[in-house]
Amino acid sequence: MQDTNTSFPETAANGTAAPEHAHTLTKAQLKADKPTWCPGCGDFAVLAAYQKLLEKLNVPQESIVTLSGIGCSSRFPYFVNTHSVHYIHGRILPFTTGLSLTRPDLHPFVFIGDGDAFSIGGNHFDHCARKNVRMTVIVMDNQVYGLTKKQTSPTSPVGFRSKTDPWGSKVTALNPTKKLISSGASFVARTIAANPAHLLEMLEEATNHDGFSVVECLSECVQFNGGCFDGAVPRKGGEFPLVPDDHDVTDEEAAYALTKKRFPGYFGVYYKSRRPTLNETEAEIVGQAESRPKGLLASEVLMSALERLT
Amino acid sequence: MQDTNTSFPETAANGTAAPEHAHTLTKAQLKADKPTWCPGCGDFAVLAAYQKLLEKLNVPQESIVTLSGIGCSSRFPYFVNTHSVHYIHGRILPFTTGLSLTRPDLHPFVFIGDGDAFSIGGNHFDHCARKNVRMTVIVMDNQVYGLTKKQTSPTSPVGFRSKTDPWGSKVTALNPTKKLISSGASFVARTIAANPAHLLEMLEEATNHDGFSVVECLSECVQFNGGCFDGAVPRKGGEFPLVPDDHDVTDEEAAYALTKKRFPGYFGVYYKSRRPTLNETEAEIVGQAESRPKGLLASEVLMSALERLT
Amino acid sequence: MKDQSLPALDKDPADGASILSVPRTIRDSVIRIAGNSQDGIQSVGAMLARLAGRSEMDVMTYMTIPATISGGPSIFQVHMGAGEVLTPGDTSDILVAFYQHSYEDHLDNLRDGGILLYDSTHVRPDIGVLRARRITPAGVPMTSLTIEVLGGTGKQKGKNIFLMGLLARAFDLDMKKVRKLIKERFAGKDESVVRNALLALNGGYAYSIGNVMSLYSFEEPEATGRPKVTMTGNQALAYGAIAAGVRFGAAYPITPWTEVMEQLRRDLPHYGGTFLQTEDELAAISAALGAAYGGTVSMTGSSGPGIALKSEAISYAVMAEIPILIVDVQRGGPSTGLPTNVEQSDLNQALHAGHGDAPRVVMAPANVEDCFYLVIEAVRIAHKYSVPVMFLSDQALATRIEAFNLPDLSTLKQVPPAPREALATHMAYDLESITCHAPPGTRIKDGKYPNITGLEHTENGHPSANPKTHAAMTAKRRDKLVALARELPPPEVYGPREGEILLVGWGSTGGIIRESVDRAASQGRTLSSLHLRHLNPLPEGLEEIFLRFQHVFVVEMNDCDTNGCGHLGRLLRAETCLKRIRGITKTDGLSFRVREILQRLPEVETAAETP
Amino acid sequence: MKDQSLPALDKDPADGASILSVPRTIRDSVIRIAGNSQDGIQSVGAMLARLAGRSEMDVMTYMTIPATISGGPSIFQVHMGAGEVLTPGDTSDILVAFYQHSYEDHLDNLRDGGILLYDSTHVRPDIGVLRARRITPAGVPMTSLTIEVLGGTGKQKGKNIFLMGLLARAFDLDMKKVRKLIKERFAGKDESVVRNALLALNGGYAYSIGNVMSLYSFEEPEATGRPKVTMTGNQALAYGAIAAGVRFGAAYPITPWTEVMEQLRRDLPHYGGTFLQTEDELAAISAALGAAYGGTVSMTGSSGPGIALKSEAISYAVMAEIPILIVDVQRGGPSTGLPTNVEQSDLNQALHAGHGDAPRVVMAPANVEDCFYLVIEAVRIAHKYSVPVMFLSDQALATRIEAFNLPDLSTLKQVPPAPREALATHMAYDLESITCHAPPGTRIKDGKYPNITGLEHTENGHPSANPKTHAAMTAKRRDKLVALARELPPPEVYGPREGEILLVGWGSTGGIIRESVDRAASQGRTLSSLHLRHLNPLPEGLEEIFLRFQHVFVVEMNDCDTNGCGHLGRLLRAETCLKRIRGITKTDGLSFRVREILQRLPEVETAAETP
Ligand SMILES: Cc1ncc(C[n+]2csc(CCOP(=O)(O)OP(=O)(O)O)c2C)c(N)n1
Ligand SMILES: Cc1ncc(C[n+]2csc(CCOP(=O)(O)OP(=O)(O)O)c2C)c(N)n1
Ligand code: SF4
Ligand code: SF4
Ligand SMILES: [Mg+2]
Ligand SMILES: [Mg+2]
Repeated sequence: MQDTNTSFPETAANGTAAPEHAHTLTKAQLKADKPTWCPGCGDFAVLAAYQKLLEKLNVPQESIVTLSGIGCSSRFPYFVNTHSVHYIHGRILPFTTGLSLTRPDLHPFVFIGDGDAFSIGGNHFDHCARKNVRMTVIVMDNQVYGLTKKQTSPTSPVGFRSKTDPWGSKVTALNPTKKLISSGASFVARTIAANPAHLLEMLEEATNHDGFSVVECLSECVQFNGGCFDGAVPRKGGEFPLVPDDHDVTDEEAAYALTKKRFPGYFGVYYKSRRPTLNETEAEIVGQAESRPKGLLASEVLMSALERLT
Repeated sequence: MQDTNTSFPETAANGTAAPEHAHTLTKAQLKADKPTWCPGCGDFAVLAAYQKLLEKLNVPQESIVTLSGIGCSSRFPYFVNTHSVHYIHGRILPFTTGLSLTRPDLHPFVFIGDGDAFSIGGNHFDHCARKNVRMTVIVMDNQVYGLTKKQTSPTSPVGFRSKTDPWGSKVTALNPTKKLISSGASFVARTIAANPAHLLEMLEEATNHDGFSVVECLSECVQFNGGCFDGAVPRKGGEFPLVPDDHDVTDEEAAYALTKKRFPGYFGVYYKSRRPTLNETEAEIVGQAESRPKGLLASEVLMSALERLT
Repeated sequence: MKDQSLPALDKDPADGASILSVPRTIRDSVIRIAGNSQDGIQSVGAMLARLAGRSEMDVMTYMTIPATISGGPSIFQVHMGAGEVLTPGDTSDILVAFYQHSYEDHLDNLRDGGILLYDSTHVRPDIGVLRARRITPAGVPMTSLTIEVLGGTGKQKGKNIFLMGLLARAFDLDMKKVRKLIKERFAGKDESVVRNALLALNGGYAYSIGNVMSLYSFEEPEATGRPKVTMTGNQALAYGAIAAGVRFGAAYPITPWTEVMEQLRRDLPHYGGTFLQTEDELAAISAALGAAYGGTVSMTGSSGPGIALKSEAISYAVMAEIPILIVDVQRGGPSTGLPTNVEQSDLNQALHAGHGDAPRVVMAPANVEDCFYLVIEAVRIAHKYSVPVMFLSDQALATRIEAFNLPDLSTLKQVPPAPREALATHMAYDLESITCHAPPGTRIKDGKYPNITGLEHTENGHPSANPKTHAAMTAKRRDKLVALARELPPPEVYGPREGEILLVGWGSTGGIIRESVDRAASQGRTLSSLHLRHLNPLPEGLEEIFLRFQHVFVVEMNDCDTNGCGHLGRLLRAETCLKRIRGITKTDGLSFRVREILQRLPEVETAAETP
Repeated sequence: MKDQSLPALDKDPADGASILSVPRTIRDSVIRIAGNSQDGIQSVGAMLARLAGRSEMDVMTYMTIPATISGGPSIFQVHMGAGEVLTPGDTSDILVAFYQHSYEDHLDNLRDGGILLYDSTHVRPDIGVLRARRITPAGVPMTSLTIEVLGGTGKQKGKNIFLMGLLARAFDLDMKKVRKLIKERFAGKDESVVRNALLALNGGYAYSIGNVMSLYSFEEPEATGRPKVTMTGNQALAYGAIAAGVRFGAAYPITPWTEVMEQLRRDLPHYGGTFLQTEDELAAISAALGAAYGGTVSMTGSSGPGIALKSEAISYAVMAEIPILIVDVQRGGPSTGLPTNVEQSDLNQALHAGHGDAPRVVMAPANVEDCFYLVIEAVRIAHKYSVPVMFLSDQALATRIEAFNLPDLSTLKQVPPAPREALATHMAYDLESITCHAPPGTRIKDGKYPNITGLEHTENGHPSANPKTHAAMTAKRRDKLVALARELPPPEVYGPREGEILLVGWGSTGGIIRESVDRAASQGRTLSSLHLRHLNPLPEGLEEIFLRFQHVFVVEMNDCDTNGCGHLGRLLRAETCLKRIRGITKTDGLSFRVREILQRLPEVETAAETP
C-alpha cells in the first residue's frame, strides 16, 4: 500500500499558505474568453474589479480559483484566466466548501447571481454562513433572472413586472444583507458595479477577511431591468449613502438595523467579525486525531484498526 | 368539454370557509394509531396539545389536514385521525403551499423536526415566510436527529456530542426564531412540550393568525438528548422566562433582539403582524383575470384564445 | 403525405430543369432567413407561419437561438405549402441573407438551383460559386431602402417588415391578410409604429426584384373549411394543459421549458387557476403534488436538470399514488449541456428517475398538434390511474411553429377537480381497485380519515413492513401500468405493414421520419415507419410488428451503446429481445434531417438477422 | 463450499435421525436469538460472530431492526461453522426465545428436529407442537437466574451475557476467548460493569441444561494461520474507502447508510482526512465534488432517496469528468418505503440517475469482504477514468457480520491525491486521451488555466455548441466505459460451464445463490451460477456464457416486468437479446432464502427457448 499519509497541507496562520515571493499578475495574464454579456451589463465592471483585485493580491496565479453556479453572472469563470469551475445552479457554495476545507492553500472566489444565491441556493448560504467556511462570495444582484430572460427573482422589488409576474410582483423581496447577517456570515458588505472604486474596496476587504465573506453587488441588467439601480448612481440623479462612519461593524443588531433602510440602502461593510472558521475547527480535529497514533503511517493506523476487529 | 370553471372555492374574510355549525370533536374521534415514540418522548405532549386544539377549534373534522416530512416528529400524522400526509424529508412546506393556495377551505397543520425544518428544508422556510403562505407550522425541536439515531442537527448546541460529532459540535447552532423573524414569517412563537398549557396557548394563537405562522416547540428526545431542556423546566430546576410583557410583537427589530437571550431564552410570541398572504394576492390576480371575460365558461375563454392564434 | 407528382420547386437538382425557365405554381417552399437575433427575423418568420395557417396551408418552422444573451447570428426557417408539411426542410429553396456572415454560414444549406435573396447593403456574394450551383441571386439594398422608406432616421428596425413585403410580392401573397397580421402584431403599440410598419411593408412589396421571384405563387390548398391555428409546441402544450383541466402548476424557470410556465402563469387565472414560480424545482413538484392531493388537476415541468432535482418526489408520487403531469422539455445534456439545442437524451431519466421500483407513465408528443392533444390524454391517464405521467417534449418542438386545425373543444374530455362528496368509508390504498384518493375536505362517515404516505403502507395508508403487504402493494403499483398498456391504441405502421426496413421513432422526429419514408418512396425504395407516443408502458403488439421487418432502426437524438442502440432502442431490445433492432442515433444538438436518416440505412443488405 | 457429506446437524428432517440420538461434532450451526431490541441480543450475536472469526470459523449474521424508535421485537441470527458459510441460514438449528412473542413468531423458522432454548421465566411452549416437530425444548429461567446471579437488584441487563454463557457451554466454546471478548466489549466502562458481565457469563456457563446441548462441539476448522476480521458490510465499506485513499467525504444521514458516514467522520481524521455532515444530499455530493476537484480522493453516499437528490450533480460529475465514489446502501423503496428492509431496487437509478447521456460506472459488492476490496477497485476506476462510480450495497450487507481474512495492506493499491507539479500546458478535456484534471494549485506554464464545466465544452473547457464538438465529447465520455469493459476480469461461472440452468445475481445475494447451487447439488440437481460485480459497464463475454445454458434466471430483490425480469434481467436482455433470460424476483423486503430460489426453478423443463 502506497503510503501518502494525505493530510491537509500545512496551514498558515490564517489558513492560507503564505506566498513565497511576489506574484504580480497583469491584466493580460488574466484575460480569457471575450465576455458574452450584453453591452452595458453591470457584470463587466465586476469582472474588471476582480481582475484589478487579483493584480493587487500578490499570490501565485495557480492558487486562485474562480467558481460559479449558473446564470449570466455565473459565466464569469470563462472570462478570467484562473483555475475555474462552472458548476450547477445554486450549489456552488457546498462545492466550494469541499474545496476550501481540503485545500487551504487556495483562494476560492465565488461569483453568482441573486437567483442562484437566494432562490435555489438559499439554504446553502445559511449553512455556509453558520459554519463560517472560508471563501469569498460575490453576489451579482440584478434583481432579475437574466439568463432565462426576465423572471421574478427573490430580490425583485414589489411591483416588478416580469414574464412570471406580468402584473407586477406582489411578494416581499428578500433582503440579501439581512439574510446574510442573520444567518451568521462573518463578513457582509454591499456595493454596486456602477461604483468601481467602492466595489474594488469591498472586494479587497472581503478577500482579507478570514471566514465566510459575502459582498452583495448591485449589477444592472440592462437587458431586462434597465435603470433599476439609477437611484443609487449619483451621476444618474441617485444617491450613494455609505454605511455611517459610527457604525460598529461587530454589532450584529446594529448591522441588522442598517438593512432596514429603503432603496438605495447603505453601501459599505455592514458586519465583520472574526470567529473560528470550519476550516480551523476541522483542522483542529484532524490535528488532534493525527497526533494520537504518533508518527504512524496511514497504513499502520489502518492495520491496527483492522486488527482490533480480529 | 366538460365545463367546470374550476376556481378557488369562495374565500371567507380570513381565507377560510366559515364553519356552518358547531363541530366539536372528541378525543376519541381524533385517535388513530398508537404512537410509536419512545416512552417519555416530548412529542407525546405535542400530540396531546394538538388534539386539544382540534377539540376546541370548532371546524369540521374533514377540513383539518395534518402534514409532515420525515423524522420521529413527522410520524405525527399517523397518530391523529384527520386527512393527513406523510411526505418526504424537508419538503412539506412547498407541498402545503400547493394545498393551501388551492384549498382555502382547509386548515393545514404541519409538524416537523428541527432537521427536516432547518437542515434539508431550510430554504423552503425562507420562501414560505417571505411569501406569507397561509399555514401553521410546528417545529418539534429536539436539537438532534432522532429518527436516524443521534446525529448533529443545525440546532444542536456547541459541545453537543453526537455520532457525527463524537468530540462535540464546534459549529454555531441555528437559532430558529431568529431565522424565522428575519426571513419574514408573520407569526413566530416559541414554546416547550414540557409546558402543555403554554404550548396549547401558542398553538391557538398560531392557528388564529392569518398567514405563515410558526411555533418552535422544544420537545425533548429522551433517547438521544435526554435532559437537554431541563434548564427550561422549572420543576427540574430550570426557568421558563416569558417574552416580556412590554414587548411589541409587531416590532421586528425588537423581536430579533429577543432571540439573543441565551438558553433557555424567552417563551411566547416573538413576532406577529398582518400583511397580505400569498393566498390573498393570488386570489386577487385570479379575481381580476376571471372578471375580465365576464361570465364566460372556461371553454369559451380557451376557444377565444385559440381563435386568436388562427 | 406530400404528393411527389405535383409540380414543386425542384428538390433534386439532378433533373436539370432550371428554376428560371418556366413560371409555375409551387406546392411548398422552404425559406430560410439568416441574420442576427436583434433583426426581428423571428417575427417575420412567425408572421409567414401564421399567414400560411390562415391560408389553410401547412407550415413548420425551425429556429436557432444564439448561445449568448447579448445575441448574435440566428436563423428562422419557414417551410410552408399546400401539401402536408412534415419537416422544417432539410435544405432551403430560398435563402435570405442579411449579412455577409449569414450568406457565408448558410449558403451550403441553400439547395442547388435555389434563390439567394440578400441585403446588398451588407452582402457581397461570390457570383462564380452561385453560378456553378445554379443559384439565382437577387440583391436588394434592404437596409438602405428601409431607411429611405421610413424617413432616413437611421433606424433599420423595419428591415424585417420590408422583407415581408418583398416576400409577399415574390410569392403573390394576399396583401390584405398580411396587413391584418401586421396590425395585430403591433396592436396596442403607438399609432406611428403601425404606420411605419405598413410603410416598410409597402416599400418591400413595391420593390421589383425583377422577374426572378415574381414567378411563383402557392398552389391553392384544399379548403377544409376548418380554420388553422399556428403556434409553437410550448404554446400548444400550455393550451393543452388548460384544455385538459389543469388548474394549478408550479415550476422554476429553465430553458426551453420556461415559456410553458410563463404562459400558464399568465393564462391560468382566466380559468380560475394559478401557477406558482417556486424557489427551486424540488419545491415546484412538491407544491404541484400538494395541489393534486387537494384535488386540483395539477402539473409541474422543467428541462433535464430540473427533472433530475424532482427525482425523489417522483418516487413519492408513485408510492403515494398522486396523479400529476410532469413535463420535461428536453435540451442537450448531460448537466448544463447545450441549453438551446435539441436532444432526446432524457428518456432514460423519464423512465427511471427516482429510487426503488417506481413505475410511472412516459409519453412523448410527435409534433405541435400532439403537444395539445396528447397532453390531454396524459392528464386523463394520470387521473384514471393515480400515477405521475412524464411528458417528454424537446427544444425543437418547443420552439417550432406548426399549423393544425382549430380544436373542437366540445369533443375533448376535461378532467374535473376531484369530487368531495361525503363517503361512507374510504381506503386510500385499496388492493382491490385502482387507487382514487378522497381529497381533504371529504367527510368520511365511518370517521376513519386516510393517510397519504411515502412509507410502504396498508390499504388504509398506515405504515407496514409486512413482507406480503410490500409485495402486494408493489404489484398494485405495477399492475396499473399493465392495465393501461391493454387500453392503449395499437401502434400503427406508416407504409407497408411488412418489408425490409422499419423506422421507429418517438417525440419530435415524427414528421422527419415520415418524410424519410416518403422521400425514400420517391427514390424507389420502400420503407415503413412506426412512431411511439407511449414509451411506458409500451403498447402491445410491437414484437409481432418488428418480426415482419428484416431490420428495425430506432431513430433518436441520443447516444448509442455498443450495439448502436439509443435509449428507446435498448428499451425495445429489452422488451422484445430482437437483435434486428438497431439504432440510428446522433448527438450533435441538431434535429435529424431526412438525408441523414436515409444515408444511414443499409444498402439493400437483406441478409437475415443472426439470432 | 460446505461439504454435505460431513456430519452436520440434520438439515433435512426427512432422514428421520433424531438429534438426541448421537452425540456429535457439528460443522456449522444457525442460532437465532429472538427478543426485544433493548435486550442486547445484538451484542451477544456480534460476540458470537467475533468469536467465530477468532476461531478461524466462517460466520454470517442477520438481524432485523424494529420499525419504531421505541424499539420492539427484534432478532439476531448467527450462522457459524468450520466450512464456508455463505448465508445467514434459511432456517435455524437453535432458536433462543426470550419472550412468548419471540417463541410464537419464530418457531416456524426453527427446523424440525431443532432445539428450542427458551427463557422459562417468560415463555410457555406448546409441548405438543414441539413433539410433533421433534423439537427439543430446553427451558432455562434466564431472567430470574440473571437477577439472582447479579444480586437481585431487579436488573435484567445481563440476560444476554448469561445467554452467552449458556451457549458457550452448549457448544463447548473456548471460555478464555469468550472472557477476553467481554472484557474488550466493556473496555473503558466502569470496573463493576465488567465484573457483573463476567458474573452473568459464569452463571450461564455453570447452568446445566441437561444433556441436550452439551453434546455439540464445532469441528476444528482448517487453520489458515491468517487471522480473520469480523465486521459488518458498512464497516468494511468504510475501511475499504480509507484503504482506497479516500480522504474526504460528505453526506447527510439516512438509514442504512448512516454508519458508514459515522465511522468515516470518526476515523478519517486519523488519516489526515475529514468527513462533513452537510445540510442535505445536494450539498453533500457538491462538497465531495469540490474536494475531488481539489485533488483529494473523495466520496459521498446515501440510500435511495438521497441518491435521487444527487441526480443532477451526478450528471455534472459525468460531464465535468470528476472522479468520485458514490455509495448507495439500498433499502426498500420507492420513496421512504421500507427504511430498515433490504431491496435491490436502486439499480435502475444507479444506471440512469440524472439527465442526458451520462455514462457512469456501476458496481456492487457480493459480500462483506467485497465491501472492503471492491470499494478499493471502485476508487481506482473512478480515478483512472475520471468518472463517478456508483457503488450499490444494501441493507442486508450493511448490517450483517461476516468474517474474512485480515487484509494484507501491502498488496493493495491506494489512490494518492492528484499531483500538482507544474505543467507546460494542459487541456482539461483533451479528445486524444482519457481526462485527467490538473487540480487548482497546479501551475500551467503556458499561462492558460483550465475550466471545469457542466456546459458542453471544447478540449480546453470553454463552452461550445458546435455540433461536432458535442458528438465527439459525448463519444469521449462513453468510450471510457468501453475501455473499462475491456479491462474487466471475465465473469466466472460457479459450477459446470454449461448446462440447463444458470443463476445470475448481483449484490448481497452472492452467498445465497452459491449456496443454492450447492444445495441443489446435494439434492442431485446440477445448477451453475454467475455473480456480477460490474453492472456498468458489463464485463464482456456474457452472451457466450448465457448461450451455453438453456435457462438463465436472474435472481434479484426488485420488481419484475411482464417478462418476469427485474432490473438486471432487463439490462441483460437489452444487452444480449436472449429470451432465455428470465427473472426470479421478489419484493417482500427480506433476503432471499435458498429454498425460495430453488422452489422457483422450473421442474426439469428442458424445452428449448423459442426465439
Ligand atoms: C437546476 C436548474 N434550474 C434552472 C436552471 C435555469 N437557470 C439558469 S440561470 C437561472 C437564474 C438566473 O438568474 P440569476 O441567478 O439571478 O443570474 P443572472 O442571470 O441574473 O446573472 C435559471 C433559473 C438551471 N440551469 N438549472
Ligand atoms: C432525502 C432524505 N434524506 C435523509 C433521510 C433520513 N432522515 C430521516 S429523518 C431525518 C432527520 C430527523 O431529524 P429531525 O428532522 O430533527 O426529526 P426528529 O427525528 O428529531 O424528530 C433524516 C436525516 C430521509 N428520510 N430522506
Ligand atoms: S441579460 Fe442582463 S444580466 Fe444578462 S448579460 Fe444581458 S444585461 Fe447582463
Ligand atoms: S428517538 Fe427521541 S425524538 Fe425519537 S421517539 Fe425516541 S425520544 Fe422521541
Ligand atoms: Mg439575477
Ligand atoms: Mg430533531
